[in-house]
Amino acid sequence: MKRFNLSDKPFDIAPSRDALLNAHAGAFASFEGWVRDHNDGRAVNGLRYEAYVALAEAEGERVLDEALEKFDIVDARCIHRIGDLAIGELAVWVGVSAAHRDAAFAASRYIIDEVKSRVPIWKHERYAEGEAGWLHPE
Amino acid sequence: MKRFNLSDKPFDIAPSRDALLNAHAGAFASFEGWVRDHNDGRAVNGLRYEAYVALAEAEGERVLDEALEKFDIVDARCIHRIGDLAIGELAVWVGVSAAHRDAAFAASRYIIDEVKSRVPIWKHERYAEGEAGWLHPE
Amino acid sequence: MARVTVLYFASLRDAAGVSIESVESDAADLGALYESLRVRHGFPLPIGRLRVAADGAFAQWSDRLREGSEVAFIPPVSGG
Amino acid sequence: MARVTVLYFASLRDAAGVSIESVESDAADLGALYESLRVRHGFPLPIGRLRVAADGAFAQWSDRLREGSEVAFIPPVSGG
Repeated sequence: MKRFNLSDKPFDIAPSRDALLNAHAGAFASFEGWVRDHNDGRAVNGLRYEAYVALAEAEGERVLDEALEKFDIVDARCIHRIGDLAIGELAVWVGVSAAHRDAAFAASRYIIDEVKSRVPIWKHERYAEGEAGWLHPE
Repeated sequence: MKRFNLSDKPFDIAPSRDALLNAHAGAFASFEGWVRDHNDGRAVNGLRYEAYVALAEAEGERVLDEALEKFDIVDARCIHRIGDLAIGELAVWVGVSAAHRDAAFAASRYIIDEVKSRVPIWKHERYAEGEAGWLHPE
Repeated sequence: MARVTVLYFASLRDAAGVSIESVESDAADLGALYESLRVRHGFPLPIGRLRVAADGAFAQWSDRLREGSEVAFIPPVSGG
Repeated sequence: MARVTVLYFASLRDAAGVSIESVESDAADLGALYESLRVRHGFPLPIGRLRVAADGAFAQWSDRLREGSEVAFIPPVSGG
């Protein structure tokens, strides 16, 4: 079963969240990344996420496997949008269920940090002043 | 506007989450506490939350005010159930929006920790083996 | 002497058998009030594990009883 | 000489003007392949800021070119 998924259109969180809830899991932590109207002080009109799909899916799955090994959690999922997104759209969602909240928080933080730093997905922002550019953080 | 609320029946997360999302907030972290089927190795059939309502509302609001002061967040909410809950019911929800995820994670963790340790809400568990008891952690 | 309303929650209510009672007391402060009620009701929790509130706000054990106020003893909470 | 398919993403694709090309190269390893393509396309990113993948899995710069494999240069990611 795949725990990491790319989505080329807006997705509903509910089915993935519901799949994580069960009678043994007392704690559920989630994180959502939204398209903001600004970045580094510049007004943003919208953005595009591009992925190297085959590698992104494999690497995303690896991140979730690592989270399940490192932390005492019940289950975890991550969905990342690709394609064109408008301001206020959901870009990425992470959900983690666990018996206790320490592990749920730690694992959700681990997953979003690793996904953002390792999974080959690139962000192209369109600025209100007309320019556009790829973000390749140092 | 009240950011902390007690609910004596099952509540829908969606309106509170939606109220926290806005064009300036790129990050949203949330935590949910669910009624598990066990606690400290004992099978649990269900539980009851009792609150000192006036003080719980005031102290819960204070926790959220503190979170807004301590962390660089946009907004935060917490809802806690009281009354009788069955296994698998949502007991508490925390949601935090922020420009960046560091603050969103830190504030949601702060809020759930403080609510659980300071807000006068008591948990009464009914065990499968027939006993029942109030939880007054050391 | 002061007359106060005392609220009991959770295990304290189970021990007292009531959730609210009116008490006339010459206790010097809220801590002494708890100790006298602990003797009367056989409360299992020592004062060190409780907090105290008066009129809907957390208070100090050394606070004096105010005529007509509402006092609550707060057992360790188990929220969430 | 080995013939490989090279994939370009994000700013590398913008610089190359194509997202995929077939390359015949005598480069000793994947690092040398990037350096030769960097000269040809004028890529702004130095090799130290990239990772490299071969056939859908991360690889080492010192890996040799395999005939018929698919090579991708991975600019710093900006997910989320």
